[in-house]
Amino acid sequence: TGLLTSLVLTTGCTKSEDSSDSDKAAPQQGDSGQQVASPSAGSGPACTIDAYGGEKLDLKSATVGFSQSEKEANPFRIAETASIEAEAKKRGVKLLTANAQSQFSKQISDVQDLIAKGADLLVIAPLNSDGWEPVLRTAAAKHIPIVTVDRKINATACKDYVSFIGSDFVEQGKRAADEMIEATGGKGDIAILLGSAGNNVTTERTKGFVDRIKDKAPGLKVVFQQTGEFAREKGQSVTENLIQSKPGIKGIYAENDEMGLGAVNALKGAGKKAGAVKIVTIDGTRNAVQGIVDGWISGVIESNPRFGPLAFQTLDTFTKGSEVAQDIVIKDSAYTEANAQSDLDKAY
Amino acid sequence: MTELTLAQGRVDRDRLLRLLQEYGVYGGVAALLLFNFAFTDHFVSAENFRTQAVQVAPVLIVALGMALAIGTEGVDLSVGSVMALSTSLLSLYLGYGPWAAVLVAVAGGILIGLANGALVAHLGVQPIVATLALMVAARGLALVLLPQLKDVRDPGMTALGSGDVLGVPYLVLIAVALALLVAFVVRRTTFGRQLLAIGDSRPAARLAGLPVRRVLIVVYACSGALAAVAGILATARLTASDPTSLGTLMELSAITAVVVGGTPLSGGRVRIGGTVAGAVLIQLLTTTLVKHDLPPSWTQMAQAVVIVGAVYAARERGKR
Amino acid sequence: MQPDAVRKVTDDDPGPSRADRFSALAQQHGAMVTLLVAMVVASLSFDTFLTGDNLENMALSSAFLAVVALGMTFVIVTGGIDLSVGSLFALGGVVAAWGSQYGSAVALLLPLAVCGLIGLVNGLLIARSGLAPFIVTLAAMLGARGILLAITDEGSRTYLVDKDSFLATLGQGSLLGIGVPVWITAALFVLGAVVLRRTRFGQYVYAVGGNEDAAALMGAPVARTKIAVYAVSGLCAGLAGALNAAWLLSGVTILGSGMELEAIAAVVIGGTLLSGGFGFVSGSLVGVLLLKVIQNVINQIGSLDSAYQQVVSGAFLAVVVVAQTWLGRRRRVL
Amino acid sequence: MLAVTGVSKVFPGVKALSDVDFTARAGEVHALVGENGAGKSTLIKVLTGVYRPDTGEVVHNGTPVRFTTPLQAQQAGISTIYQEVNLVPLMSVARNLLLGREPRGRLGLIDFRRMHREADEALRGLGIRVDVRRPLRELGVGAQQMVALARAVAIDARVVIMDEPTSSLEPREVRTLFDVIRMLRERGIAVVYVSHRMDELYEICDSVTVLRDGRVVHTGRLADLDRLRLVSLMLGREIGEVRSEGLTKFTGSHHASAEPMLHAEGLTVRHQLRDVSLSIRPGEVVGLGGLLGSGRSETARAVAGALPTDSGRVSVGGAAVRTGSTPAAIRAGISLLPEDRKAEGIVPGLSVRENIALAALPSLSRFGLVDDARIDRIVDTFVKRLRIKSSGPHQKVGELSGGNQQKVLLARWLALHPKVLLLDEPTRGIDVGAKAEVQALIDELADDGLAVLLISSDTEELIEGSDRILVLKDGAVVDELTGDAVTEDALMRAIAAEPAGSHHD
Ligand SMILES: Nc1ncnc2c1ncn2[C@@H]1O[C@H](COP(=O)(O)OP(=O)(O)OP(=O)(O)O)[C@@H](O)[C@H]1O
Ligand SMILES: Nc1ncnc2c1ncn2[C@@H]1O[C@H](COP(=O)(O)OP(=O)(O)OP(=O)(O)O)[C@@H](O)[C@H]1O
Ligand SMILES: [Mg+2]
Ligand SMILES: [Mg+2]
Repeated sequence: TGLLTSLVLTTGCTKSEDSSDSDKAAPQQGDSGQQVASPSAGSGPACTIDAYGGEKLDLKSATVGFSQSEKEANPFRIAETASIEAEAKKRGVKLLTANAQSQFSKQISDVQDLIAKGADLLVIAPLNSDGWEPVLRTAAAKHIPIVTVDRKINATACKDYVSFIGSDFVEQGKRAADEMIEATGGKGDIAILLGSAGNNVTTERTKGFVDRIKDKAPGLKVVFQQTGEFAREKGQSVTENLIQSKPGIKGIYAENDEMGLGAVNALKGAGKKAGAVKIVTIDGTRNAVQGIVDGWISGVIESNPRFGPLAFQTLDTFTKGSEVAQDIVIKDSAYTEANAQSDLDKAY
Repeated sequence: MTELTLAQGRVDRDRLLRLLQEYGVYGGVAALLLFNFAFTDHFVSAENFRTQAVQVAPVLIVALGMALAIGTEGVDLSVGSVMALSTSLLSLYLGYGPWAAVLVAVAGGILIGLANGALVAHLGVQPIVATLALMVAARGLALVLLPQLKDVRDPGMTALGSGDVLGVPYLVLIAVALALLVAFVVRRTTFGRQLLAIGDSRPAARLAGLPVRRVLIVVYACSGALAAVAGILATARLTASDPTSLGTLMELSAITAVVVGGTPLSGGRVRIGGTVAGAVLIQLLTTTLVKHDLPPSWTQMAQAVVIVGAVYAARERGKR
Repeated sequence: MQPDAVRKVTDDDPGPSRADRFSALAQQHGAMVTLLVAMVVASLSFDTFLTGDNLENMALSSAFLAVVALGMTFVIVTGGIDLSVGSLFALGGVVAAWGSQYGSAVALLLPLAVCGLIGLVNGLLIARSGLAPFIVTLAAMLGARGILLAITDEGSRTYLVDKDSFLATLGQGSLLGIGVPVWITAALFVLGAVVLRRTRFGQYVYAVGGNEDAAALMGAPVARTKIAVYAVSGLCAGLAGALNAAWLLSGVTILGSGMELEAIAAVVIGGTLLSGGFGFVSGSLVGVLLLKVIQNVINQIGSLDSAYQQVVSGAFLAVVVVAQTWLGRRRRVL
Repeated sequence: MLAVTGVSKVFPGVKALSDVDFTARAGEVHALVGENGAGKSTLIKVLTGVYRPDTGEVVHNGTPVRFTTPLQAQQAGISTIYQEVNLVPLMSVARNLLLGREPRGRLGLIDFRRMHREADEALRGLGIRVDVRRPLRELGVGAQQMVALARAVAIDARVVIMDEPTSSLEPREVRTLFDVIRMLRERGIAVVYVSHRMDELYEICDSVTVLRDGRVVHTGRLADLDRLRLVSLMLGREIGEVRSEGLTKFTGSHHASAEPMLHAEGLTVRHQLRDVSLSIRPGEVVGLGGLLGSGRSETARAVAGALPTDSGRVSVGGAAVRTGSTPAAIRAGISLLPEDRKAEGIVPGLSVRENIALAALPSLSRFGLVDDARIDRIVDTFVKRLRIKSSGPHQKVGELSGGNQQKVLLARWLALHPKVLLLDEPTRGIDVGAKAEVQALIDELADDGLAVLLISSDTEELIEGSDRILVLKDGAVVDELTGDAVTEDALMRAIAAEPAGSHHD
């Protein structure tokens, strides 16, 4: 431990490359928030506290538990947690947090720990859609309202949980396909950099993309699908192999920005020119949007992580006794050459 | 007469088995190369070989340190996390210029190695657990220092990652130089001999007056330093510091490379040539599977089969 | 908590001198002492720690890791190691969930068969071909994960367990307010303790771990013993996976990564020597609980940055292992 | 009863057995003798299924058998005590003794009470009293060997094979062992007995087979051979040659100078040593006598820094040596030849050459780089001087026969040019020829001015080799024999001054 402290102490005199960078990277809450794609709560099925069971309470005096699925180490998770924490602070709500570090078993016990610690309301960013039975049972027994963000859980809305707030991953895949079709002109060989195997984000983003390509642009052929595990390094090494064994590749669809940036690296390393291979990615991080500006990336579909305001608003409405929508699908924007420069500051 | 030829045949078979045991890895590498020559499009190109060499370099460097640790009948699970830590430190200190940052990063790796070594040598903690603890802690530390991915724009680092001499990338040159250095240390220095003796029989080495603790500490420090170097090179190649995912599962790849290369986990023996070949074998295998666009399920099963096959071929045959 | 059999058997060990006996006790119960201290500190610091709910949660969520660690204990006592348990745990769950459409019997037996078989293959390769356990089970870890991906469409399909099946009651039900998985785990530990300490097979396990050559020369069936422990480990992992699927009501595909290291850590914290020949089942249970308590305490603190969480658990692991080694040292060096 | 015909066994580089015929008959004690590396242990391992012969077959009760594991041999009624103690150190004495034959009670579970009683009885029958619940490793090597003996006898065996069982036994225990062997013979059991000690062979054996370089050179009744003839058969030399050399090679006394080279004072280790002091002058051989577990090895280890002491001082040539550190002791010129050669001596995976050079490495290298030429010279010298038999300097030491391993270890220490040499059972398991060489070497070294500490369970060797003998009991010096008092009688009396073995519970 002496070693650890000494190591930690050394950070006192660090000096990284460009200090201004850190200001830029700081999450910007200002413009943030999310917009609901289907704003009228009445259009979809709704939920009220009477239907769900439980009692009304005042959000201000309540304790909210937030279970994050992955380490706050990628821009998406950082922005997500920060947004929730900021909103809780703004509203003066007591927030308990737990982080499952990408281990599903840990997330289950995390949530149960949160309940045991006295959380009255839960916001969960699930690591996986299935396997929530134990948590749901405990929550149901105590009538604890649950809102899941960014990923849905496979259970009955308004019975097992109150509502889901997040993007439609299949839809994201479809929109990415549209971008790809536009960028490539609908013809040629393309590749997909998949996310981690066994992850339903991967599954849905692939499904949406592949379906849309089949429908709209039969001229595009997916000739290569390999996992880049949502990581830049893996995306880079897979792409390096890809461009050597399939030199004629026209486009690469990366299921998150990091892998897309890895692909950019690989293309640069192989001496390709910007724009020679069209890259479409999903997430909307600052680096990726900058990639559009620089000409390496053709389009980025946004997946907005700033769930804080919407989540707390939903909880507030719900606990007051009013009705909330079961599926709150948010409207994700997209970045293309047209708006990348101007919207760069909106990226996280 | 017949008996003679029989005996002859037997000896030949023995020799063949011995050859297989000694050089099985190289055979495996050759087989994979041949397969790719025959069935993989665009495989035979300088560019491709360069890519493969560059991709294997970090694993190889980590495996060199791992081979030393394994030679002492230990293991170092913390290498992947050390890579992450080194990338964090690198990024944090890049403001002082690339050399200073590299020094700090390597120093960080050495520190973790020293901690490993102290736990193992002075406190007698089993290497696998000691390094497991530091694996968890070092990764955490890396993330504390640098919570998220950060781009590296230093021209020196970029050059390190993508530059070359006469067409041979710096990364590959460094890896080769380190492999030669480690091989030299193992073969020709007192330290190397002592390391092997300690790995073979710790009590005997202790009674023979060898500086057991010092050797162990130096071994783990070397492993940490090499892992840190690998982390720096990986960072330079990626032109970004990514402490979350850099080096995850690296310990397993490195151990696999070492063991597939014919270094027994029971210590007392270190084969650097084999380790290099082992790393190359794993690299070629993944490349082959990626190039043929096989799904992850296949990739994992194929790796399992190849690992077992390689180790099976190189196994110590019974004395019976 | 300590099954009767364990207590009865362990007190046949004490050495003659008092100091010796003390260090023997310390090594056996060092983890237990640490656990108690940790629990006392935690319950003094957090008033939500020592509540029925919290304890029940901890017990239930430790149960699965505990079963895996039980199998691992057998392997480690023979001086081996099993890295495949995490993958087998996940595979067991998926296979159980898949099999549940054909009835609960299939759902229970199939994962046992599949994971037991993989364990058996591990054992055969290790015992008959003399390959290093580390590398064989590492390959099995990859292979089992590959199989899992293959049967779930590269991880995109999740099989569900019917809520009303017998399997589901195994996971969901409770007896005297304590979850069925906890009871099953307790029963398995009693069984494991009896097998390890009081059967001939158990003696062989210790002998093989203590000195393999000597065990062979003394006529112990070394190969069979080794094969058996890896099969047992596979069975335990498969069973734990199946129970976990019954608890979650689905065969979650992303489980189990890193579980092997957790299980190994638990076993070692419990006082079992990684070099083999010495160890006990009850210690592994304590080890698992200790890991759980640490995690729970971190959650009790509430808002610890995820990076710091890792530093803390790594440091804690180091401290426990050092303490354990230090306590056991006198006994070992002699 | 048990026989082999035409057996050959080749190890890489060595033909360990060639065309060997051997028969063990019921009710007969059959001696198997030969030099180190003659193939005795290999033959035994072939008999018991540890090794599979390349050619030839094993015949048991008239039918050819093929044991593939020791277990099968055991089940067929062949039990063996191997040369190196082969038990499980971490397990209790009782568990070791009864492994695989534990008494079982209800539900097939082991009945520990009965197990401990049975183990205790079995050991008491052999005249040893230990707490059978203690881990085996807490026993001395000799006591462990007795446990192995008890184990072998307890099995209802038809053939009992003993590979150098007495090498770590005390005279008292040797007598116990012989009683056991006689009892076995009366019961009509075939006993195969391997030993390098001539007296024992003539005392207990009926017939003999002599192996040399893996071949049988003689088989017949032992009484028909006299000692010289036997030795000459083993060594393959003429009788005259052997006679002129004599049987022990010690010359007797040395001229020691007055100032002690090694001085140790008040060495105390909890539970093991109490206030042991000793000093050795250059050119003097001091013997340590005592029963098993009397603390002789501990004394040597404490002096050599291998056993941390609670108190006590050690100095060499007047300069104090830091205790508890082997490197410090070695730097001061103290070398220890450890008792347990397999576990603490050799580095089995390294070559003969590297084993010899191991301790002297720092002085054989420049700037941390190994100087191969110098190593080769030194290794060459010692291989010649000690007549180390191996297929070459690059053979792994683990593959050498026991005696040759011991010589390699001696060479390792001599290469350091020590001032003080501590020899713990230096001739254990060494054949007559090599034994004589080692003994002559010890003499020679003393004459060269080395201070030598000699620990030996071979009373004759101890008496003849030492100028002075310290007698230990329960970790304390109880007597010192000097000058004319160094006789077997005096030693026995000193050891037996109090009833032996009464100090334990
Ligand atoms: N596993 C092995 N591998 C290679 N060579 C071996 C092996 N075991 C024994 N040998 C060789 O076989 C020969 C016979 O050895 P063995 O152990 O049978 O001798 P021995 O007669 O028992 O000698 P000692 O009296 O020293 O015990 C020796 O030359 C030895 O080096
Ligand atoms: N038969 C025994 N009964 C009880 N304890 C024993 C016995 N033999 C050895 N010990 C224990 O082991 C310790 C050291 O024994 P060890 O055999 O190393 O001594 P030693 O005098 O060097 O004998 P040797 O070298 O002849 O084997 C003793 O202090 C004693 O506590
Ligand atoms: Mg022998
Ligand atoms: Mg002794």
